[in-house]
Amino acid sequence: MNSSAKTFRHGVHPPECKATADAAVTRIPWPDEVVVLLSQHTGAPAKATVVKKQQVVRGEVIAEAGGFVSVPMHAPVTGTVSAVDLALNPRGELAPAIMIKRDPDADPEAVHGSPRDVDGLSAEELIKAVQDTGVVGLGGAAFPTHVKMKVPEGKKIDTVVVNGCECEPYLTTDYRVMVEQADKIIAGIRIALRATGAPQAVIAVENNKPAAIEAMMRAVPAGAPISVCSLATKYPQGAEKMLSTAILNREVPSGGLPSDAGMACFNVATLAQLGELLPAGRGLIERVITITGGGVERPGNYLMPLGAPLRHVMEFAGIRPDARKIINGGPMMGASVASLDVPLTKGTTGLLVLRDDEIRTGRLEVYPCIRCARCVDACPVFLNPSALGLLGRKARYEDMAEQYHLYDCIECGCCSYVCPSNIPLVQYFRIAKAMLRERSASK
Amino acid sequence: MSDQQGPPSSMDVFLRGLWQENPVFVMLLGTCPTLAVTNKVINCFAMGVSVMFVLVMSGLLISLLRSFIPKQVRIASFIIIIATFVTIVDYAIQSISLDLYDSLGAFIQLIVVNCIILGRAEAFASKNGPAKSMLDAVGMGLGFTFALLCLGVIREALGNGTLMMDTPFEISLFGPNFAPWSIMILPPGGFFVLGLELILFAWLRKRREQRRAQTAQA
Amino acid sequence: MNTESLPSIFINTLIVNNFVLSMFLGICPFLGVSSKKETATRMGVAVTFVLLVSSVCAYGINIVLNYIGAPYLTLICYIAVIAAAVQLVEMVIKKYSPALFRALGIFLPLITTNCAILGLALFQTQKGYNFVQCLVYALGAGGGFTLALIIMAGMREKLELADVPDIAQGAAITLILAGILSLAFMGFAGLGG
Amino acid sequence: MSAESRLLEIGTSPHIKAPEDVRDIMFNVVLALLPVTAFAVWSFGLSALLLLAVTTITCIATEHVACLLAGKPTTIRDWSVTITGLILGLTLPPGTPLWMAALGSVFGVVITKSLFGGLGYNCFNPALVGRAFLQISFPVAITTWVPSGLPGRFTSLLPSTLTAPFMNMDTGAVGAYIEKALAAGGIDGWSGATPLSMWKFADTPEFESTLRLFSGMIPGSTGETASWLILVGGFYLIWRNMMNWRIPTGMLGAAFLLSGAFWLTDRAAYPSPVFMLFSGGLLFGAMFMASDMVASPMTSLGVWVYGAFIGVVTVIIRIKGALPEGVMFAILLGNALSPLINGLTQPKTYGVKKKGLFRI
Amino acid sequence: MTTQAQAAAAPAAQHNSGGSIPMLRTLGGLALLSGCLLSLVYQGTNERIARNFEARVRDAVFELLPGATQQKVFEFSGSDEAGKDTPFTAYAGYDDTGRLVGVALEASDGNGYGGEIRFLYGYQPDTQQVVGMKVLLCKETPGLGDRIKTDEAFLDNFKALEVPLADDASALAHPLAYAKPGKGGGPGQIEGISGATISSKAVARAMHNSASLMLPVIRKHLSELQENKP
Repeated sequence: MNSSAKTFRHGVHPPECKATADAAVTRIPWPDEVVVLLSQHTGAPAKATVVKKQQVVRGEVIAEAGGFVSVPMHAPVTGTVSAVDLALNPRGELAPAIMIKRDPDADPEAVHGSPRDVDGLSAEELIKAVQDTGVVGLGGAAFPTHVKMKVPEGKKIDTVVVNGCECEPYLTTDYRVMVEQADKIIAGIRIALRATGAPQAVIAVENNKPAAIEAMMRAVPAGAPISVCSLATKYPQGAEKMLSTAILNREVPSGGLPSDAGMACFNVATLAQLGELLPAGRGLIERVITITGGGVERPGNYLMPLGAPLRHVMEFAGIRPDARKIINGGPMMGASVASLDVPLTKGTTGLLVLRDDEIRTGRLEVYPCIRCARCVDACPVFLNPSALGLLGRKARYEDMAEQYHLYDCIECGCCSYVCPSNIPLVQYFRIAKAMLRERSASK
Repeated sequence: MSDQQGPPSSMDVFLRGLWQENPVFVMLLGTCPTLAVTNKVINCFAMGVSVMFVLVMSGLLISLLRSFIPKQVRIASFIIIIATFVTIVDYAIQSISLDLYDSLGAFIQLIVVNCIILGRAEAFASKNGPAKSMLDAVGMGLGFTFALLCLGVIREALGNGTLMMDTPFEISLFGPNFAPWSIMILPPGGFFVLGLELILFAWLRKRREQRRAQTAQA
Repeated sequence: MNTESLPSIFINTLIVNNFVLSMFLGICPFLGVSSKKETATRMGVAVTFVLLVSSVCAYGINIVLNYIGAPYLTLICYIAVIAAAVQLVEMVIKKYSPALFRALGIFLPLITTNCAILGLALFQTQKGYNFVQCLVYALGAGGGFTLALIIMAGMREKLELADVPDIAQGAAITLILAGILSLAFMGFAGLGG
Repeated sequence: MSAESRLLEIGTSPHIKAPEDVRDIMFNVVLALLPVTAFAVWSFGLSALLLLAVTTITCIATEHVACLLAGKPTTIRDWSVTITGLILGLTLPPGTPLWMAALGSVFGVVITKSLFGGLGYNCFNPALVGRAFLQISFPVAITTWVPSGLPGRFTSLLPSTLTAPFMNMDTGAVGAYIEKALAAGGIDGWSGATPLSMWKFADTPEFESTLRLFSGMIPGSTGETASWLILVGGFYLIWRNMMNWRIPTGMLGAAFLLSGAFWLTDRAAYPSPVFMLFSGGLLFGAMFMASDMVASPMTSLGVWVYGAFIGVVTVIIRIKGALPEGVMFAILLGNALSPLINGLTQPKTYGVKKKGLFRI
Repeated sequence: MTTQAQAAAAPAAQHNSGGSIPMLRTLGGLALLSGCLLSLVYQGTNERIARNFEARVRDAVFELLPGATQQKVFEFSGSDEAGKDTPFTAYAGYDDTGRLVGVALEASDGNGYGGEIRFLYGYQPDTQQVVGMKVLLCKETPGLGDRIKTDEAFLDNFKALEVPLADDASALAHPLAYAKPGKGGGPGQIEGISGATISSKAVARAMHNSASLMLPVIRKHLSELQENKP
């Protein structure tokens, strides 16, 4: 590790486990049916524009944006709409979705779209075009990208930060995208720079990915206001707030947005998609997902149509008998999968199938907090997780929010990861936030 | 009993100070002298008797004068009356034994601000007749003395290996070679013994309630 | 006449012979008002203030009583004058600084029956301190009281989150804490010179 | 489908965990104490062995019984109470009557730990409270020292070790025993004092040589003498990240600087800062007692303040106070202040302008 | 706690105007009554308290001067180290035949562990020895510092402590000083108690100060002491 590399204070060093780093992206077999959830992003759900039994072509718009903070949906496969109905979403709730039965006779690779001239668009038009692609933050947050590009009144973005950190263990999608699609990322950065009006862009990559750094450096055209910044390998380096500290040495104000710190932050996979889709006038219909973990037979980085059911993906990848847990996302912040019937969404970065020995590295017994302060030394936003946890245990949620800045918690999981007492700290914080939300709603 | 309806009987008035409403263990009044003088059993007796004397005399006087004292100057009057009797006790002890006086220190004079006395004056003597007030005062005084002794016996026995030291009735409990636990007669010992006794009483109360609940169920 | 030096008086009352932890004065407010740091601090300041006022009063009364030869009135005069002084202070504060009154006001009537106040008056007479010594003595006693109260409040706030067994909760555990604190303060023995 | 439902069990993130838990930390502290313990037994013989066994077993048994009474599962397996017992034994003089050692163990564990709800909730270090209790209760027994490496220490017990319960130890018999043993070994002259008390209470201060202080061949509490082994244990814990290195650093640094300042004013009256560091229990306290996580502050700045406070108070008590040794009381005071220190040293939360109150 | 008293005090703080005459009358009456009562009690007990104080000293004097059955109090004055004139009291003890057995003198030091330590010591002018010591006031730590009252080895220091005067009889021949436990034995050395150093040192200091002030004066007035029999 390069100690002089830029970084933030605190954080943790979980084992990296990036076994699939060298696996080139390949496409998985096509599923027979896809389930396109209408709310795969943060914000208002999209509104379906198709009806049952309607024929759709791959790439065609099947749902329009439900507002400014929303994006349209595009058909991931060519086929027939079999239903517009409720379906299970990854959170375990029933949510509106469009089910499409794939036409086995149609050419699966053919795609609908009409190219457009990017350079002729104004910033406003560009943002609208970005929305039309349906691209959202592919790093996992799934926040509509065009909303981030729209600079709020009275603020100025001076740096576009391109997030290629991929600090979560196991995941290698961003890494593969950087290695394989560096040119598309550069194209995406140009769009982002134009849309936000920022004078420069910084590509942030952790220093455990030298190949990605090299690929990006090579891709940056001479004279472009784009630089590559090598950051220390540390979790959660890829969180926006941490990037702001590491690269710009500025803090995003509590309760504020990155734009308050003069920064706009985009994931590399997001920009790669944007760089590809926007000039071609197409929509987001597929993404790269890492399937890995000790419990899977064919780990790798796969290109998958959105809406493919997890069961289909898992049948392809193969689950070993000693697998113990499936996680949607990375091991630090991802959610455990409760049903194999949920579909892939735009926010799915990876699927981990972990064995017991990967999850349970120590004894599981929960001890009382011994105030070892490891959580305090790990928390990247300088909270006191120990005190928050003790208060949470006694259900003193108001005190947590008022005196201990509960709402500044980014739920990165560092505190729970290091806690020698095995206290489910992040869980306490989520419960506290939920309870407070409920209380203020009932008032 | 507090949950009883109607005016309490004389016996209840007398008994409740001893246990149910014990000024020290239940109401946590007068903790300063309780902690300060209980390093010797004889001090407990002297302190207990002094407090009882002041309680009885001020209770008597206040209940006799209760209709003559205007409400506004009630507390001031009580304090004057109490301070008078405390001064009397102070001189009485000096004339009886200087050694005792030295070991009680300023805590005899500090009886003036002992919450038990002002509290009883306000809560009982100023509202009841002389006979009942005196009964209440004796009950409270005995309760206070009992509490002092509960601490004093333990602190002196462990802290000095004796009972009733510095009196003609001194009893050695462990023989001459006993190693005294000096901490018991020092300030921390007072805090620890009172704290542990409160825990003991809470445990006894809890166990009694559990038993009662069990018999009620059965 | 006492010739103890001022620093020695101060250190002795502040930590070595701390009013609460080794003299058992003011235990009631110590147990009652030490659950929150804010209230503990305010109470400490209020007590220190009243200690200073009553120390001055007691010094004056003692001179007068010695002059007229009536030592047997000491106690009555002290308690009466202290009560009156507290009342007066309360009224003055209320009139001239409502903010201060809001912060300290509720504690003032409670302080009259705090044995630390009367105790200070009695001890300073017993020790035969001169005027300046009395002031330092009052300051040290008030500081010591405040110190004990704030330390206690800090630990009690921490204890709120602990799993104290139910039979030990409340006054009992507070007394145990005070005992350990008193034990720790014994380490200061001899520092006052 | 049972395999699948097992696979689909809900769990919350993070799904991976650093492997160390409380038991590992505590066990490593026990490991770090072992060299010191072994040296204690080697240099003070059977009496020290019995003493350490009694404190450790009594502490474990007390905690076990307390858990049973509270209706909780026993917590003796987390090793924390073993540490308490070992440390208590290591801070007592080798000739301490066993009944006193057992009493101190019970007192420390019950008063400081069980009544507060067990591990993690105690405001003070239990071993220290037990030690302070004994120091105040039995000042003579707790300051009766024995020379290190006494001939015959493996074959016979000190006469005070088996004193009957509640009875006072016979200091005269201990003195006679030591003189006899020393004479048998061809040595005469025995001052009966630790280096610290030799300096403090002698008319003309006497300073033990640094080498002897360092090697541990001096009288003292069973575990505080061997500076080099304490350092080994301490560095092991720091290396394994099982202890906050700032605490001993702050404590020893502050003690060194303050005693150095005194020394520079009068080199004849005050001992050198090196003597201060290696005499008495300062080193042992810094490595194993002040660094107790439960009773020390949590913030980095707070930990510095806490360490420095203990170091300063130790030196002040040693130089100006009535007691020869101040480490124990200084650490107890540090423990008492740690909630307040925590409150005043809260780091600024990310993105928040004002510092908050860090109350716990 | 003080809740009750507080509740009681609160209404008193309100200044209801209900005619202040009865209030003043009551308070005045009570004050008068208590003043009278207390002055009576004071008169009644004053003498007895004074007698108690005397008896305390008298018993100590007899204890310190073996063989003494009668005593007489003398008031002298000497100059202390700063040259200030300091009055002191000497309690002379006589046996049945009226022979002067010795003089009991008072010594005190304010810097003990718990404050002031005051004690009496017996002095035999003819042998120039201190023959005993008895603590009158001691607030030292029980079990530690207060062993100056009971520790036999310590009290033995004063059983036959040589305190010769210098040749011109105006000062002590050698100072009285504290010595470490087990390291004493020299002239004028007072061996301390281990674990109670501060208290022992205070006693030694008090002893020295008192002796160097009073003993020369006693020598000067020796004949007066011997002749003025009780």
